[in-house]
Amino acid sequence: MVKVQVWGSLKSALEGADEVELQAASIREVLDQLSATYPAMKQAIDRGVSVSVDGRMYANSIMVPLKPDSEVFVLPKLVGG
Amino acid sequence: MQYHAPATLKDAVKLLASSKGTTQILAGGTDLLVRMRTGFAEPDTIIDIKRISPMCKIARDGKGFSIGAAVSSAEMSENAALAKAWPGVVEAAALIGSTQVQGRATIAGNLCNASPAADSVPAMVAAGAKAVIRGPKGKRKVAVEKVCKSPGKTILKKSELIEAILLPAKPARTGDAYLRFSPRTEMDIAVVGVGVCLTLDTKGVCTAARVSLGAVAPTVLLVAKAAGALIGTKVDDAALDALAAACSAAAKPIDDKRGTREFRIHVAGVLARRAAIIARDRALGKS
Amino acid sequence: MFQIQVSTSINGDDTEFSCEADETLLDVLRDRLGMTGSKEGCGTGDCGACSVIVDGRLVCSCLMLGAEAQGCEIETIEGMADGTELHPLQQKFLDHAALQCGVCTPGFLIAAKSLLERNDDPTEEEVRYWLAGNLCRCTGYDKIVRAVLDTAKDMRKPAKTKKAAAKKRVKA
Amino acid sequence: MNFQPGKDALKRNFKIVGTRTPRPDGLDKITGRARFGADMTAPGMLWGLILRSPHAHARIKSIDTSSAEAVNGVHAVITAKDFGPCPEDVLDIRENVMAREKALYDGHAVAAVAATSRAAAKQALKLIKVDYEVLPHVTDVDEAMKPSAPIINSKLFTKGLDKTPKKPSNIAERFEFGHGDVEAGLKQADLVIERTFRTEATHQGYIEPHACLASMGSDGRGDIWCCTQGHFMVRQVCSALLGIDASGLRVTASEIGGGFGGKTTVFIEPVALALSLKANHPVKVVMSRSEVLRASGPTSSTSIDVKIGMKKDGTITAGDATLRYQGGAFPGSAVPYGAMAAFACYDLKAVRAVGYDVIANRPKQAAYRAPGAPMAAYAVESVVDELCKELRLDPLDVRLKNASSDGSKASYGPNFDVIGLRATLEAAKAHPHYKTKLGANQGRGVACGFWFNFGGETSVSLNVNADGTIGLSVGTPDIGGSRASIGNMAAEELGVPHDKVRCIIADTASLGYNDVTDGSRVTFASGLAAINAARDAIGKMCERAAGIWGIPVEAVTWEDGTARPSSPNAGKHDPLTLADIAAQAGATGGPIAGHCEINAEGAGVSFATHMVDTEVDPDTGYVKILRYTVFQDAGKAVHPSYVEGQFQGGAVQGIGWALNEEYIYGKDGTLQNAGFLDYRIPVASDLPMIDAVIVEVPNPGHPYGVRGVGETSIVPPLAAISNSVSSAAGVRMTQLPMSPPKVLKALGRI
Repeated sequence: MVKVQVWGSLKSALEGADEVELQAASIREVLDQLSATYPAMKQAIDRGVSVSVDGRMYANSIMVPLKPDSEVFVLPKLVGG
Repeated sequence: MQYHAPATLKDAVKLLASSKGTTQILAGGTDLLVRMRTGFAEPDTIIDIKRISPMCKIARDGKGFSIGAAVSSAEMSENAALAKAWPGVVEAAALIGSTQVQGRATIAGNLCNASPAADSVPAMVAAGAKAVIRGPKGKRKVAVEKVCKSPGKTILKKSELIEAILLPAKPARTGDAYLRFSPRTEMDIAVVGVGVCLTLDTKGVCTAARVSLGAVAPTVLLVAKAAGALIGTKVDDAALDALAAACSAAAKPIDDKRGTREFRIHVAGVLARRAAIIARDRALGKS
Repeated sequence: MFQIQVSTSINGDDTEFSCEADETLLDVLRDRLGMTGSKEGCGTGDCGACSVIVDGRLVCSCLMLGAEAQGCEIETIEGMADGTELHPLQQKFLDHAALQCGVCTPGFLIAAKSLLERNDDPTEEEVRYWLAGNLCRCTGYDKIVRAVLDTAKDMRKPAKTKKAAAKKRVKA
Repeated sequence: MNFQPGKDALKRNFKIVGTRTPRPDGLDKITGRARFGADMTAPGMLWGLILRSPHAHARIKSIDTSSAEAVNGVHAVITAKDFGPCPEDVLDIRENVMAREKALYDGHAVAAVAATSRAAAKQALKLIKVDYEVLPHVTDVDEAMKPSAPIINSKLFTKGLDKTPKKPSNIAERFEFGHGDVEAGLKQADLVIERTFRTEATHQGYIEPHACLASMGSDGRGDIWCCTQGHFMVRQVCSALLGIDASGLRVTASEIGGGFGGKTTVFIEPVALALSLKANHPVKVVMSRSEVLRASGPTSSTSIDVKIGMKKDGTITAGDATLRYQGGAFPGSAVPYGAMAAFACYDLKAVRAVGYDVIANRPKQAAYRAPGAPMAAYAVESVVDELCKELRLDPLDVRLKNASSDGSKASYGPNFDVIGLRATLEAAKAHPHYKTKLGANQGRGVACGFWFNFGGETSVSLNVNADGTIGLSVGTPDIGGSRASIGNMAAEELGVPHDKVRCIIADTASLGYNDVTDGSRVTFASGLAAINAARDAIGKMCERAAGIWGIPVEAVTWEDGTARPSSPNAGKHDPLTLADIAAQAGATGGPIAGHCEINAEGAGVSFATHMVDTEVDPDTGYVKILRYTVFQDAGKAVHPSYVEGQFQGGAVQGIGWALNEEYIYGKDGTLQNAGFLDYRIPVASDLPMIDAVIVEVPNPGHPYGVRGVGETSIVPPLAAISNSVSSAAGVRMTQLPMSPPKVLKALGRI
């Protein structure tokens, strides 16, 4: 099972849970399941998010494969200057 | 817009009298062209005085100097005799804008722009400089401190222009200095400017002094009380404290984007003290 | 609005142009003569990117009317190299990475050339105060000042070794 | 074939990478031939000028352009009516490019004119009659958040709250990051300090104003030539705003005279295209400096509260920050990145950062180098500095004790990969600068900083020419010299001399999509793609060699630019250099090229420690920078001179931001200092040399270990300078810029 955390202000979208465990083999599956199970998450994901997998940041690559025990963190979409 | 570049002062005066609408004299142009670019000046006629050779010269006027209205501040810095005689005035002119600006800017133009924060004007006032104003009916000499009436306004009539700036002969044991405060070391406008000129007797007692403040009132100020604080003293710490207090008291500044009222009042005193020390050391021959 | 006929010399070439009375020398260079090496960063004499040398004097071409150029000798960045022979400052700016985006570089090169014509052994402070009229936002000025100081040192060497050094570096 | 982050080994010994090769594209820039935004002209070109609102906030009741259109020489006049419906994600850009119902800030574009001369265009602008109804305005971030503040966008309801409110607000969104129990952490501390900081809006300050030349046809096809940090972004946004196909618009990136994030969006490009379409002529639009300051994208002004608890031994027990950023008249300030970056340098058990994105009657903000992070670091590093002083602890030791390191949990959530913060702190501690004595009224300040860095979509194509030279096309505009570093990486990988590679910036019709040059991504991502493209070409050249020798391709290796049989049993064959293979390319199958089109992930973060000595004049409050040293992790410095240049440029922008730069709005809500005289960026005579120390902790996400360095260098200076001035002046400075009047007031002298 993959451990998924979201940034602070989205905790309410996960009905207050700090962390969620999901069965997912890629970033896409994580995002799809989050949108399906937590409606409030869908709006944030549609506006664009960045996802960190085991310490490495992915801007919008959704096909990135996950290890069974990967640590996934959903963050606002990163932009630079 | 019409552009003229007369070869003689006479032609310039005639043109000035006959031209219709607003007319601007062009010497260095480093103020005029900025005001034109930012829409604050739309002259109908421009009279460029840089082809009038006498106005491009620094000449001796008795023991003093006559600086033509078209002489740039860079040329002033490169004139060894002038720089040796009036270091304060030359340093003030060399603080205007940048190297590029000093390649064009003139102290006559700086005076006519009538900005309260003009760099060269306090130094000229302290030195007791006079402006030679030329018009259709001849010329008159006016003390520099009397030339500006209010921000952007001078006493020059429509048909008059400045022909030259006269610096008097400098008495023995006299030193002048100009300091300004600006957030940057260059390319800046004075938040406060102070010109000091003083004369010492053989025992080092101050016998004459002129102290002038910039950017602390609608026009550059000549502060008699500040001079009074120096005259009769050896320009020691007590005298310098009195000078600083007099300058702060005379300052009537505004709050604006460059500085606050309290800041200008305080720093006027600080710079007056420092400028007086430089002037004193120059008077004593310690450069 | 009749235009003013001006004849002047730019980088040694006799040049004729006509311009509006209120048109700046910078606008003439860029829009009428196609010499876009001088840049407009501010139009008010506060950035130095439009620096040129007029009759030996370093000035901002945005603070000068085209009409004032009558009979003058104007030097712009386009004339700094002598054919393929770069001015030592130009080569040093490349060697020292004294430019990043490069929009301020023409102004700096002209200003530094004017400095070295007057002072062949400037201190760091003299270089910094002379160049204070040229703004740069990319480099923090460090490598520009080092490049000017290094050029001054090279140019003070006896002529013979300088020529060889300049030739070798252009090929590198 | 592409590099697999974390799997493929890192190359450690290099021939070209890491050396200071002369810059291949420098000649044009030192001879004045390089063509920047405003240098392009076209036959039949018209001049475009934009009319801008003089009010801070006003309803536009009507615009009468009839007398403007009558001016001789005018060929087109446009207003918001000339911009039709567009996708939702560019609605704010459309409104910012040309005001619709309301003019939202001083300088907001309301109309534009194209004419045969600038004089005619200027005259026409004066004749456009706009009927404004002036409305109450607000420009300060804290004022804008008050319920009593005038509402700027009646359709804006605060996002990120548990319940979406009913009433509209100027607060666009709330963000929160962090973990652990902050209240409990604070209780364990021996000392807790809480401070509020304010910073003013600043501008990127690029010396080249925005400029473009557009040529648009009624057939939906057009060209635009402009200075931008991302010409593919310009194509995407402009085609969306004009309702044409992306393939219809070709965008060519001119040389760019600085951007720093301010040219990662569009301001005048859609206007030039719309004017060109209407006039059926090419149209050139160039911003004046005052337009750049009034109406391009400065960064936010901010108001930040920070509370930190620390034990006597220097351990930080908890950190709590509330950040309020105003991002101009539209949502989208960089407050989330500020909140994420605030405590990123510290490995904390209990940390919280709450950010509020607020709108105000100011120009729509754009990114400014590590957007949002410098202000957050200023607040956090100032409180850490004050705690160290109170507890008499060495500021570098305290930072080493609490520093984030490999695998530690970042304050914004994920665990860090391999990072170099400790290495920069140790380099700072060992440096002579930290041991030199200070004189009267002098102080030393240190601060750390970080930026995420970014990969992003990147396309590169590499062509092997018949004479053995390499044509390398990248799509990331080169601001600071990246053509040199990318070319050097390709040369290194191919094994050819660096001057055999010519790297150019291709236009949008010649190359696959590229994200904007931002996020310090170019040397990392375009470099990575160039290396992959080189490997792609090498693979093809090995195939050609195998064909020429009649052996299987697996038996061919590539070393130092030459194909060789991999072992004796593959037979005796004379090696074939790249040039040999290139010369026979036609005969052996056709032109040889390598490509790489990827979303480059695996960008490594870059940490830095800055150290600065200042002297404060107690009589005038003037601050003089005495000495400045930057210690930053570059992973692998591909071209050290340009890495140092990023360190020095970022530090000096930080110096300007800390000492003199600020947007000053009057009571009437208009900008008071829209020019380089009163918007004071540092000049050469204000500064010492900026010493740059490159630390190299390789990033496993890049074949050569490269990390982006462009943005981190602006994060620490605000705090480092404030800490230095605070110790020199003996009083904590909590407002930027530390202009002389503020310092003198803090000293109690006025």
